[in-house]
This record gives sequence, structure tokens and C-alpha cells, in this order.
Amino acid sequence: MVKILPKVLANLLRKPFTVKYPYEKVEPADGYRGKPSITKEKCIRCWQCIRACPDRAISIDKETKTPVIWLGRCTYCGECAEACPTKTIVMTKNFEFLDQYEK
Amino acid sequence: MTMVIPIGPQHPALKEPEYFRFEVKGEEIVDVDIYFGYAHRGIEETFARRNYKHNIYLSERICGICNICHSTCYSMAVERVAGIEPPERAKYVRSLILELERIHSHLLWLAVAAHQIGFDTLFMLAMRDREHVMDMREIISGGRVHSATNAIGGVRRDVTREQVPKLLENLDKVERSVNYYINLFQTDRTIRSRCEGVGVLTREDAIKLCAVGPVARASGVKTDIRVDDPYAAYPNLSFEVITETDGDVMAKGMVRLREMVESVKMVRQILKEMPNGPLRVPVDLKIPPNEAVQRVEAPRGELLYYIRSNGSEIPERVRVRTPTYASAPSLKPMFVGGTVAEIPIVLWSLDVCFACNDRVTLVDANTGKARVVTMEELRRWRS
Amino acid sequence: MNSQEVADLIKADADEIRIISERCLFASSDKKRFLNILRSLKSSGVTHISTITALDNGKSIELIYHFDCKPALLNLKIFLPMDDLKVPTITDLFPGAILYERDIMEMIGVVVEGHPDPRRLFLPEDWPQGKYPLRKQKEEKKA
Amino acid sequence: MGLTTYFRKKSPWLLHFNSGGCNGCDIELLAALTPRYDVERFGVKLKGSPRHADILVVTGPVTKQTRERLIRVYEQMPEPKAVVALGSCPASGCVFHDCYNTLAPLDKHIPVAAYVPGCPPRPEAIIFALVKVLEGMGK
Repeated sequence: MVKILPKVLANLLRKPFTVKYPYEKVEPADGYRGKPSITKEKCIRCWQCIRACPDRAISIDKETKTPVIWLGRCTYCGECAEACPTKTIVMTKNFEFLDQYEK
Repeated sequence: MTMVIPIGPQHPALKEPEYFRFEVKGEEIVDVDIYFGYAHRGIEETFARRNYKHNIYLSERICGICNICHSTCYSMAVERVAGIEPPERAKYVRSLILELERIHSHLLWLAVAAHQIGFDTLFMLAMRDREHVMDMREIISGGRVHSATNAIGGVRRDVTREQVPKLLENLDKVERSVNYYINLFQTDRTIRSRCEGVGVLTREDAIKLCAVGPVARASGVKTDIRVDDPYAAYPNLSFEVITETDGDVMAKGMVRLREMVESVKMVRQILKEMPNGPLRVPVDLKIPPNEAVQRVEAPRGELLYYIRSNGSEIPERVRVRTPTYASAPSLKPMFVGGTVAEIPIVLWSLDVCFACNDRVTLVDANTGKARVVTMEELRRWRS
Repeated sequence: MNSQEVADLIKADADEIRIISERCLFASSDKKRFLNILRSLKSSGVTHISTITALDNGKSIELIYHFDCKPALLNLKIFLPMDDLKVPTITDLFPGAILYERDIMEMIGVVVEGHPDPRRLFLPEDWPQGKYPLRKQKEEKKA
Repeated sequence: MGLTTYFRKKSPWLLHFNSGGCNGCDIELLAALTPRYDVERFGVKLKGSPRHADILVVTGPVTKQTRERLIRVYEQMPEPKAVVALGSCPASGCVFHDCYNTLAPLDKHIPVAAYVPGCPPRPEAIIFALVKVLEGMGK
């Protein structure tokens, strides 16, 4: 009983380990591969991204003739950002997005 | 009267979505039969339809826990087929993430094993310490689980000098708690009474049934691909192969825990001795007809890739042999003769990702009526 | 045993031996003689079979047995013509091969004679008979 | 908002079903339950039986063998229920989209309330999704 007292005191005094996520923002580490973003103006229409994508998540938007990424199929690997010569596609740190179906 | 207890089939890893049928006589298990295939996705066939670069990401998604082993093994096999040698620094980065993966996988094993024997405090503690390793992986690879670090001919991401202090700091935390867990495992009454003498795999059975990895090492078989067939930076690293002689759950746990200490040492050595230089070499992915075999020591044992190329950008055949697939036949001698209450921990002692198997049906052999009990109920039966 | 020692051991029954490195070699044999190789491997202390790979190269079916001879890895190929897809079981010599043989039976349609447990392993129960996922069924795709 | 719905929102219980995925999402869901992220702050608990569960969390591309089990598990859950598809696999098949043994997407088999993209999603993203689903449940 006496043996555990120092542990109890140490646990009482230390900070909680849990992140307060929805109330406080959490920043992932540098270089985190989150949601890819597309700057449409920079695109030179070389379609390297489509060739690099391992699971065919990138297609061509018919109206603007720029790439669009199907986020439901993306593996967030960053191959398209690496292949893009003009940095049109970059990986952001954003991970808070979801698709909700309302009946 | 024998009863049949089916367990399954919710099961995650590649070819190990097992569905077990235990035949029990009272409390004693007489026979066990394993059904595979619930998570069979047909990956080997899909490998032969995509090009070499895209296949890296497919191989990574064979298993989420040991994804780096899969992608490293695949990339090294393709490099061997194409006859190219990755740069030295790339080899060290690969070894670094492979060892981090071993630590996080073994910590996950410890956590779930503690949960299976009803020691939930240890479950929470081990999962807490696992987060330090996940942070390190996120710093290095940019993703908590899937690393996407490997490329054919090297690696895509570097470990910069600014990242090293943070990594070493986390490593110290991990090492401290691993030493604590080793002490705990050897002295704690709950763990010892649940693990000692349970699920014994003898040395003869381990050799006969071709067990691999920690399962074989716990039975006294000295097998480790890092020594037998060195790859990446392992020829330059110093470590010892951990073996135990008892072959029970305790021995399997101790092998994994002591391996973590070795891995922590190895990560330190890698961070210290990492050479400078380029990260990847350019590769022509039109690979002439050739074939190669590559083996990697994954956290669960020997992982084997066989690749045959045919002159195009698409491989002719990729064969994957995962460690649990090899260890599955040795489940039978571990179970037979044991009791029903031992099922969860013995099954998990093989590290088969049993975490989400939570439902068991009892079929009475005489009446044929089925009754569903949960795993929680099974755990309590012993007391 | 390293590669050269394995090559010396199996030379009598193997056709073509290709040594890649000290730890890796490929050899080929045929259905009648490969059991002799297995017996001589077994008697010289090889116990570990890593896996069996089955592949369809268009003309015939190849089975590749990967043996871990500590440290050398022996990859033993046997060729089966399309009209005679039968191979004797090796589970009496290497009991660890039981799952791999079930795997090749359902994936490529090779009949393993004398297998103790010839059930399906991975494929769903409603999978059609006579259709194998790893076969290259070229005629079907054209039609 | 009825009283039952109010209390259900206070403590939704999860059932996790793996339909042949790679384990990545499963360990992230496990991580979300453990000290660092601790979804039990919102009363969320992982349950073993579908009869106790309010939210079904599905991971993995639906393989042919698991499809019937999945539908059976879904039917055993009491109303009102919601399905959360975790990761890219149930949404579209991800890298397994052209494998012969997968039947993705999930919404061909059971109705889905929310998709959490990511391969795998971070535990924070899982918390974010659960909070959003709970907001939607009361309406």
C-alpha cells in the first residue's frame, strides 16, 4: 500500500495524456500527408498525376479541364504531388473532412 | 459429448481472416480446424495487372500493421529483379522504419495480450506508449500507419537532422517503459498464472510445422532472416537473436519484449551511423525477363516475395507468403489439450490480429441448438 | 548449407542449376525425380519449406518450391503440362506444406494427389467449379 | 428531440466490423479508444454484440465471404442505427477496387450515414466524424 503512494502522487500532479481534440486544434507533424489540394490556375494539363496515381482516384473535370481527386478512393500517398511539375497538387495537413449522407 | 465452438469470422489481415472450429470435450480442446478466406481479396492476381510503381501501394495495403515490411520486401524484390542497388542512406532509412514498426507491432501485441488475459491496465499503458512510436513514424514518413516511404530504387523521404532530437527523446520514453514491462512480465502474478505453461509449442513441432518468427524463436529455434539472409542495413548493425526455450505464451511474450529492447538499440545505432548521400537512384521500370526471391523478417516472422518479370512494366507473377500463413499450422499442437478459457490468449500468442474477433457460437453436438456467447464471457469462465 | 553445397547435393536429379549468390539458387526438375531431391534434402537436415509458388506461363504450369536450407534458399521448379496437372503431395516429407498445397489446388487447379485435407482455402463457397483465379484464360477474355 | 434520442446521443455504443480490410483502420479505431485520444469522453464504447450497438463502424472493402455476415450484423442492430464507413475502402474500394473478390462500395449493401476518408483516417478524424454523426442523429 505504501509502495504505490509515490506513483499515485506523481499521477495526480502530471498533465493528462489525452489530447483535448475537438475543443483544441491538433497540428500533425511536418510533412503529414493529409487532404491534397489543387490550384486550378497552375495546371499545365500534362496529366502526370493521373499516370502516377496508384488507384485511379484522379480524373479530369469536364468543364475546367483540370484534375479532380476522388477523396473516397485516394490513398493519401503523395505520388501525384511528387509527379506534378508545377506544384498544382500539394499535400496539406488538413484531415478534418467527411462525407455525410442525410436521408 | 463433444461440442463445437466456432470462432470468427471477423478477421483483418491479408490471408488470415480465420474462422476456427474448436471441438471440445467439456473444458478440454480435442481438435481445431481453421477456415481461411474471409478477407481474401485476390491481391496476387491484381498484382499482375498493375505496373511496378503502383504495386508498392497495393503491397502496403496487404496488412496495415506490418505495411512497411511488405512494401520494403516488394521494393527490394523488384530491385533484385532489375539488378539495381539502392543507395546506402536509403538502406538505413528502410531499416529505421522497419525497426520502428517492430516496436509498435510488439507493443500492440502486448496491449491486446494484456486485454485477453483481463489485465486492462496494462492494455491502456501499452497503447499509451505505442503512441510515442506512432509519433516517430509520423515524423519520418508523414503518415501514422501507411508510410508510403518506399520507392523502387530507394526511399522517398529523408530523416533530417532537425528530426533526430525529437526521435531520440521519444525513444528514451519507449525504452523506459519497455524495461518496465519486462520486469512486470517476469514478476506479476496475474500474467504468470495466465501465461506460464499455456499453449506450448515444442521445438520438434515448431521445426516440423515450419513455424517462423517469434513463435519459432520462443520454442528454441534460432531463425531470423535479419541474420540468415541479411538485407537493407542489417549487415552493419549489431544485435542479438533472442530465443527462449519453453515455447509457452510466456516465452513468446518475452521474446517479443526483449526484441523491442534490441530494436531500440538498433534505432539508436542507425540514427548515429546513418551515412550521407542520395536517397534514390533512377530506375527504368521496363524490366527484362528475370525472377527473384526476397525475404524480410517482419514482426511476425519470415515474409517472402517472389517476383517474375516479363519485359514489360507489369510483373508476370508476384507471390506473397505472409508470416501468419506460415505459422497457422502450428496452432493445432498449441491448442489441443488446453482448455476453452485459454483460446483467446493462445490464439493471440501467435499474433494473428485477433483483436476484433469478439463473438463465439456454442453448438451443442446433441441438440444442434446454437447459443452465442461473447469473448468476455469466455474470459470469465475460468474463474 | 550454402548454395554450392546444395547444388552438389541435388545435382543428380536436377536439370538446370543457376546459382545467383551464396544464399540463393534456382533449380529445375520434373515430376518424377523431384521427390528424390526432397528426400535427399530431408536426410541432410533441411526442414523448412517457405512456400510453394504456382504460376501459369502460358504454355505450362510451373510449381516453385522454396526451401530454406539455412542460409541458402533453394527454389526448385517443376513444370507440369496443361493436360496433366497432377503432382504428388509432399506433406509426408514436409508437414508444413499442408496449407500451401491447398492454396495451389484452388488457385491454379493443380491436383495434389494424396493430400490429407483437399478442401478450399480462400475462395468463397459459391465460386464456380473449374475456374481458377491465377490461370491465364486467354480464350475466355477474347470471347 | 425525444428523451431516448437525447440519452442515446450522450452515450453511443460502437460495433466494429472488419469486412476484409488491411487492419490499418482497425488499429486507428483502437488507438482512438485508448489514452491519447480517449473517445470514452463522449460516452463512446466499443461493444462486442450487435444487439447492444448504436453505430456500426465498417472497415475494409466488402469481400464476398463477409457480405452476408455484414448484412446479418446490420439487421441484428436495434433501431435507430447509423453506419460509419471508416477509410477509403468501404467508400470506393481504394486500391482493391478491381480485385475479383471485393464488392465495394459499401452503400450497395447497407445504407451509410457517413464516410470518413483517409487511408487510414487519423484518430482525430474518427472523433470528428463521430461527433458529426451524433449531431446528425438528433435531427
